[in-house]
Amino acid sequence: MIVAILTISLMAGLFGLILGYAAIRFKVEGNPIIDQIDALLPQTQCGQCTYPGCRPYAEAIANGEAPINQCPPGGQATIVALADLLDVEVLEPNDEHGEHHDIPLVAIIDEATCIGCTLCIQACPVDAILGSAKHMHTIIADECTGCELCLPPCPVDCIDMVPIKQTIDDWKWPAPVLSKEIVHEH
Amino acid sequence: MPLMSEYILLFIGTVFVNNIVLVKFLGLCPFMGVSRKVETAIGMSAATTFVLTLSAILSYIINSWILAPLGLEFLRTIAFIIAIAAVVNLTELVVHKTSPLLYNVLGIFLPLITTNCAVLGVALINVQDQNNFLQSVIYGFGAALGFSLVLILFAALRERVNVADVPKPFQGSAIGLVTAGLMSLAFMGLTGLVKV
Amino acid sequence: MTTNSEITGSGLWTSNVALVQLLGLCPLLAVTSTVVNGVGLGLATMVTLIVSNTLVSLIRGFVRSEVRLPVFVLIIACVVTIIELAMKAFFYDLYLVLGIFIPLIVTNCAIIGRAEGFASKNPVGASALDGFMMGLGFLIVLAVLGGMREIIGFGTLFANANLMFGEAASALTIVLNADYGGFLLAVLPPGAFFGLAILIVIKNLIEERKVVASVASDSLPEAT
Amino acid sequence: MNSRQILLSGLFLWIFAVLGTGFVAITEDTTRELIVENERRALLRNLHQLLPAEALDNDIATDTVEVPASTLLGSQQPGTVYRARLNGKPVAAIFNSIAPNGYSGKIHLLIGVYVDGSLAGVRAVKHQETPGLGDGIEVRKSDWILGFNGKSLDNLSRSKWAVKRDGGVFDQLTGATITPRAIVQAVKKTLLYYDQNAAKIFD
Amino acid sequence: MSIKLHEFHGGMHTEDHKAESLAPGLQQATLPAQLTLPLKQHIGDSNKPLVTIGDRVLRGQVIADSSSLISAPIHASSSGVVSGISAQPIPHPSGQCDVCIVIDVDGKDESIESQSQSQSKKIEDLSASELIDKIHRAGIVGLGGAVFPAAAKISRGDNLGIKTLIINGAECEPYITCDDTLMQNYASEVVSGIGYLQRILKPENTLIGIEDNKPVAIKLMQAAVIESAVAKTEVITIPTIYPSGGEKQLIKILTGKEVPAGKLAFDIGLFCQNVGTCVAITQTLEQSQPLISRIVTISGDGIQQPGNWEVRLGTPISHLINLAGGYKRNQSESQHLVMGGPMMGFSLPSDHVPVVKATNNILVMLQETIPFTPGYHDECIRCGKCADVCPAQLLPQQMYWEARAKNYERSEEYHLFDCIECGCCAAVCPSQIPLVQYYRAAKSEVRASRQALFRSDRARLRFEFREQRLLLKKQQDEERRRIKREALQKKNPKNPDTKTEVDPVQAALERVKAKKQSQAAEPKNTTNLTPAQLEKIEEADARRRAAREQRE
Amino acid sequence: MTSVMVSSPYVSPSKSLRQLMINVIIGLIPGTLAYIWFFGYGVMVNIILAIAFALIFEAIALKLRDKPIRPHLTDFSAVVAAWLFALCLPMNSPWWLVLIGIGFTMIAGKHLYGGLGFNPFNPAMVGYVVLLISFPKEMTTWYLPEVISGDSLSLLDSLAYSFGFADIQQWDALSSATPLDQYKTGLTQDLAASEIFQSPVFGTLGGVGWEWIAGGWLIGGAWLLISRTINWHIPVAVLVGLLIFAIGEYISDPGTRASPLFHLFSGSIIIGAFFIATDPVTAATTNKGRIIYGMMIGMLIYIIRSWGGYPDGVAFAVLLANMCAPFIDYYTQPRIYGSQDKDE
Ligand SMILES: Cc1cc2nc3c(=O)[nH]c(=O)nc-3n(C[C@@H](O)[C@H](O)[C@H](O)COP(=O)(O)O)c2cc1C
Ligand SMILES: Cc1cc2nc3c(=O)[nH]c(=O)nc-3n(C[C@H](O)[C@H](O)[C@H](O)COP(=O)(O)O)c2cc1C
Ligand SMILES: Cc1cc2nc3c(=O)[nH]c(=O)nc-3n(C[C@H](O)[C@H](O)[C@H](O)COP(=O)(O)O)c2cc1C
Ligand SMILES: Cc1cc2nc3c(=O)[nH]c(=O)nc-3n(C[C@H](O)[C@H](O)[C@H](O)CO)c2cc1C
Ligand code: SF4
Ligand code: SF4
Ligand code: SF4
Ligand code: SF4
Ligand code: FES
Repeated sequence: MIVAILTISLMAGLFGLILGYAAIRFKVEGNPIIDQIDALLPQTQCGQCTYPGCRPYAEAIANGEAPINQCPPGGQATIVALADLLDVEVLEPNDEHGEHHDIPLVAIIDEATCIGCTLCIQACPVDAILGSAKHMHTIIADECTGCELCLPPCPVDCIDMVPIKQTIDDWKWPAPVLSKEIVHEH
Repeated sequence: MPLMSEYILLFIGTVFVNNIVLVKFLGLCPFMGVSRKVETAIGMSAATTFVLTLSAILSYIINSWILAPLGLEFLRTIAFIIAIAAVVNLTELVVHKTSPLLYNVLGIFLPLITTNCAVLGVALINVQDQNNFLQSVIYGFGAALGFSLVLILFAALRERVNVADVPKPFQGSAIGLVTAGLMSLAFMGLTGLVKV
Repeated sequence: MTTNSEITGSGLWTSNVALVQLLGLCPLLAVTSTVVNGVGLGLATMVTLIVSNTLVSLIRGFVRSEVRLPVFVLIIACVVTIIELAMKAFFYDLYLVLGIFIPLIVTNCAIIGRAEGFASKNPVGASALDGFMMGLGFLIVLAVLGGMREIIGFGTLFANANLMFGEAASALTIVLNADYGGFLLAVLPPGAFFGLAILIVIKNLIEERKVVASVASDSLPEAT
Repeated sequence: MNSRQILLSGLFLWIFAVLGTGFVAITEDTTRELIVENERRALLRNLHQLLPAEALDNDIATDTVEVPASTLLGSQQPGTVYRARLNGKPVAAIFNSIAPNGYSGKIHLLIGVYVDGSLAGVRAVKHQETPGLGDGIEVRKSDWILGFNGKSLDNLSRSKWAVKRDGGVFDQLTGATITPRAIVQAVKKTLLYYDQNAAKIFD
Repeated sequence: MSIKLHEFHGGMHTEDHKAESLAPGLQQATLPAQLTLPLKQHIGDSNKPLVTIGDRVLRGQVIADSSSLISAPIHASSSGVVSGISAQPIPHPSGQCDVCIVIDVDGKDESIESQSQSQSKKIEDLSASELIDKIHRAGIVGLGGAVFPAAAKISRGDNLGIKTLIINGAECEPYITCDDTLMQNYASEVVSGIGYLQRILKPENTLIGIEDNKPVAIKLMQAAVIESAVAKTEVITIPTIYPSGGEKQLIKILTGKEVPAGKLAFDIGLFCQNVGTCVAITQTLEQSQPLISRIVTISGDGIQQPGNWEVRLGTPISHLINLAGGYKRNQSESQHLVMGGPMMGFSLPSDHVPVVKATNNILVMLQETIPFTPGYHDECIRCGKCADVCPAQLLPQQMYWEARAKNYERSEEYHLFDCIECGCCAAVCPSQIPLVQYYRAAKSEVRASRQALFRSDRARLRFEFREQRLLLKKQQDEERRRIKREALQKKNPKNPDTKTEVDPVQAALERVKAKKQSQAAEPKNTTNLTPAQLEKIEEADARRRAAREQRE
Repeated sequence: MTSVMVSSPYVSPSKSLRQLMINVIIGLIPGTLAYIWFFGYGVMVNIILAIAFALIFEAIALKLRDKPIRPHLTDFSAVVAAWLFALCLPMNSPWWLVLIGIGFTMIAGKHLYGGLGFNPFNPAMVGYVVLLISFPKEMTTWYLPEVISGDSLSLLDSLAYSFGFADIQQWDALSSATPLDQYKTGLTQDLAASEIFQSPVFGTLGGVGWEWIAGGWLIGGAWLLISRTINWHIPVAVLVGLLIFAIGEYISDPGTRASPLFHLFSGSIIIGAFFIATDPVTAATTNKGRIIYGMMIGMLIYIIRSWGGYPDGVAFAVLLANMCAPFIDYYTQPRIYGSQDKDE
């Protein structure tokens, strides 16, 4: 019995020493996977995922704290990309966090109503709103991510979300759709 | 001393006929879990092959040089798992230090290997079958190659199946298991190739 | 704090070790050619889970993080070895049948997974319950799969019950149809995979039905 | 600081190793005898399938003799022969034989031979024959293997030691002739071996 | 002299159906009552209209242009009055509308070019860049199908150095005969166009590739080459196999070289231009006529009198259909209108769309000859017939598998973007899968996601920039508060250990910080704006002024 | 004018899926006739039963999966699969054997993966192998060709037999192992080839009757090639792969090894090479890949036959190669136009 304890405890002790040494000598800083996840998120910074922006969500995913299906702006495409990166199952989008719009929305300010309070400027995470105090504000449509964060602060409700204008250059070829009713005919 | 040809037969038998995954049923968790992409499967295979071979050697040494002489066979499981964890950890260290590139590829798989029963299983089977040193090494390496072979083929199959029109309730792990079942069905064709 | 019913639900159903997490597959597929084998291994695994979860939860306060995993592994290995010795002493025949898969409980990822993911963060009571429920969930799947394969493969149920309960239990064996030649596929390796696939599909179907039902009941108030 | 941490970790693990191994060792200590007894009983149960317990009174599990490798026993390794005695007189020997040419490889047999050279019984211990075909040699599956009981080289002429298809007296299993053929040959060879070495086996 | 011909992988033989439309010879289309000219008829940047409603325009007058290099101006193709600048149906697979200039034709067909010609130098004296400029101003685009602005292409080729000039007269698609007709009627113009290209590009040799199913055109072209003075130019008869007219395939046939994947022909010293483009160049340089008309084939089983017409751009297709005797069938459901050939064309939603620079062919198919059943196709059985015919040597079945599962990135790994959309794969697929549509959809999706990635990267930068700015602002505030506090403390005599001396390094650091903060504190994001954004701001300001005025 | 958008090209393909399957069925006819000629109506009963069951299973699966039934049933792929499956069975197999086998063929082999085109494993072989390992007794009891036994079942008897009305024992005299099985049995007994071939079941090339049947498959295979239903790569590679081993072994040890011709003309090599290995769905699709895939099958057949546990390895060889097909495809992608090697 003494031999047994001695043998195993010697082995374990040795192993513990190695591990302790390793823990200090080879500490890995940071987690590169976070950057990779962040790169796949749409950067709308809308917070619908319940995290304060895309990067915190990326961190949560990397730490295994959040499932990959909480980003409505990213939609299914983002879930697939994340699943691919992390080698996990593809999930259905979680509707509780919001709806995915196929055509992205942008905010537009009704210039006649705007009182120039700058509250929306402070809310916009990507500096897409131009203007200064007491002057009407304008949204740079190209920069607006459609996060809707500027809507609540506006005291006069002058901001609307509209779908991005589609041009012929944005047009997408539709993929063939299969339906079950059609009967083979030639 | 067994003949050379017996070693070769042992090797072929271990890789193909008594495949560690499909026939012996060991290492199934990584087989099911890390087979969604061929690339990751290859990474996992490489890491497992290294660790499995090394731990087969180490466990042989521990068993026949330490445990058997001291009459401590009942501590085999504990001693082996400690050794395996150490091998995994050391591998991680060495790879991390010497080749960051390789570490990038293998790094995330290494910790998973400790809980791969193929590793402990091979060590225990070696003892059970009373394999000598060379046999232990060949068995360990063969089992690892067998694991890698089916893992990579399975991953390639799953990549194809994943884009197939699989009925809803079967999507995901169920169809993966069916595929694995059909693979083991195919592997049954090799029974009897190496007579034991 | 997780409630007891949540722990129960997740162990038996939502995070079932075998059906959802797909862990512990090796014993699951390897020893389930009969119910008795399945139950035997399931019990051993369950005991291991309960004991290791309890121990891990007990020491969770003062384990150093860098040796956390090795300590867990060590604890589990010791528990398993003790169980192995006990089985050898008291259920020697069953031990012979299950063979190598008893020591391999050590590498059942579910056990270390629970130690890491649950027991190291929760109090003893909850951890023990979690171990029990996870183990029970695993045990049930082992038993059901074993039953399925045994019935289809051999046409019997509870064959070899004497291995676990002594000679008196031989009478438990049910022969469903003496003429049944057996469908060998079920007891061969491919059958194990197919069997588990079928169980997972059944679970998926039940879930699907639940979703449909909940959607239906959600929409009900609006309709009225 | 660094080395202190390392030492601490090592110490911690060490303590757990000591505790854990302690428990295991205690368990081992308490179960050791039971386990040895179990192993012995399992062996005896196998042997008693061939020889009824009342036919012998010695400790057959330990009354063994090592025999050198012999093609007649189908093995390249030295084998163990168990000896049964009643009142000190030899009753039977039980051989570990191998039929090398089964359908899917070796078939390990336990063959009991009475001192007079007749068969006490044959059991297939380990084999890989096709389930559903060749596995009829297991007593669990069919009675086929009981057909050897009582046969000997004396009461059956050598040419009759074959399956019926080859002109012998032993049934073949439906659809599987190779397996029985292999076993019949192995049993016959074991009897030959006994014939030649009976004296050596019982000293 | 003669050169060795090479083969490209795959390809297929099709029934050519060319005789029907060739028989009547080239006919002149009458002027329609209205011309509809889309603002953008080329690959590249959009044009802006230069006229307003009510303006009278003359034939050849530039009515829309852009400052971008990769663009081609639009000219009025006859005289008349601009009656609308608005979204009109255009020939586009989406069936959508785009901004067009509509001209009510007055029938006088007055030309604008008379004054300008007198001022210009003789063509012989023009430098290469002047020639290119003229080609650019004439609005010439590649007429082989890609409608890439010719001037941009030529000047790029000129910069890179061209060894071999390849003239594409293959016209490999079934039904289409416009290039054949063109070569039969304008052989000498083709050759003099080649002469101008040679003057600019100075190639070592010139190869004119024509499929062997056009014997008349080959003979006439050979004669024209001999007659004219162009040097080292050869008409090469190539076997009839679709898609020999694809630029890369033609290059392989004629030179044995392959354009490296992801590169363009002139990267390996080759330059490919369609015969029609050559004629357009000749007409511009010699007759000062910009690109206002082209030859269009009207063909198909559903049209009364197939043939080739020389048509003013902007002419409604219904007008052409009437010229060709109208449809064979009355119900529109039983036939199918296609612009382009049967292999690469696209369906038109109606015949109320204009002829544009890209219109080489109008095909009226009978509905029953359309192979695809919408909503159903058999599944791919991986027979590999598609891979056998793919001229790009791709694995169409793999691209399809991935595209079908919406795994667009994997499709891309199978070189989706090397697919030239020739349609061979779909034409041989026993499961009748509309493969090309899957590829087109997949390409659209990949492009859209690239766009989204680009946007998200920019959003991240802006977000991080803002975070930093806010952080700095916070630090600055704290700093200010600290200084204030310290100042207070200094006044307080109870604290003797307050520093009086300022550490010079610290001071410098603070100055830098202060400077950064002052930058950050500036009204944000009005720096580094693109001209487009500035434009938008201006527009917004204008609207604001207007709004304020209205309110007051 | 054009109500629904369809994409180019607007030309009808030269061959439809249905035509392809019909070609395979036509190709199967000569060999099947020879088979029936030598082994009686049982073969035909098997085929008809298998096709009927297959269509029923297919229809049920399509219904459950909410797919259009008529176009899928009339693509005849189920008929081809069932036919090939039935040809693997011993003649006069009981109906439940056919039912179970076809069940696995159509469900596990095909529809679990999404039906035609998606299955990674050859459905017919899946069904056959499941039966072979589950019911080895039933699956290894074959009947002597009529020319040897001089007796055969009438159509009615075959039917009665199939549906269990006739007693099995009655026909036991006719039963025997296949020539390959006998050859293999002989090999395990360490008999020389010449001794093995004493048995009446062996003819000049392969087994009696089997040679003619193989000839029938060869004619059908030629038809598949001529009608461009299949490419030459796979059948040629299978035969080459087999012959490499067979000839090599025969030269080194002509005494105990059967001649390469025997290997070709007994068992299911020819039908395997032309009809089974060529199943487009489960084979490799690149030309280079097809050659590797075919060679692999050929070699595996020989390996399993000569050294493995099964007398004829075609089914297992095909399944093993199916398993590798995606991997082979992945690493044999052709060089695309304009690239120097495949990855650039
Ligand atoms: C899949 C398969 C498995 C077989 N397994 C066995 C076996 O386990 N034992 C055996 O003796 N023969 C086995 N055989 C071979 C017998 O079928 C062989 O034909 C028989 O042993 C000799 O034939 P007979 O009994 O009909 O004379 C097997 C054959 C096949 C095809
Ligand atoms: C600077 C430059 C850039 C070009 N870029 C493109 C391009 O992005 N896409 C394109 O189709 N053609 C481009 N071209 C035109 C090609 O050289 C070539 O004429 C055309 O792609 C042939 O298209 P086709 O074979 O599809 O008709 C470019 C030409 C120049 C001079
Ligand atoms: C499949 C395919 C077929 C083509 N066939 C022809 C053709 O027959 N004649 C032609 O001039 N251009 C054809 N093109 C376009 C050429 O690739 C190329 O764009 C053109 O010759 C360049 O000349 P351009 O810039 O003057 O149009 C084809 C393109 C593709 C992708
Ligand atoms: C040339 C050819 C060979 C075929 N061979 C088989 C075969 O061996 N087994 C089979 O189940 N189906 C075969 N089929 C039918 C069909 O492809 C098969 O059922 C699919 O695998 C079902 O998805 C074949 C079809 C063709 C065209
Ligand atoms: S929901 Fe998506 S876009 Fe919005 S903050 Fe979260 S990750 Fe970013
Ligand atoms: S303008 Fe509004 S919607 Fe657009 S990015 Fe800023 S806060 Fe979001
Ligand atoms: S359309 Fe694309 S994939 Fe199809 S044959 Fe043409 S180039 Fe190949
Ligand atoms: S031709 Fe059609 S069926 Fe054949 S491989 Fe290509 S896409 Fe699939
Ligand atoms: S139980 Fe997980 S790998 Fe074996």
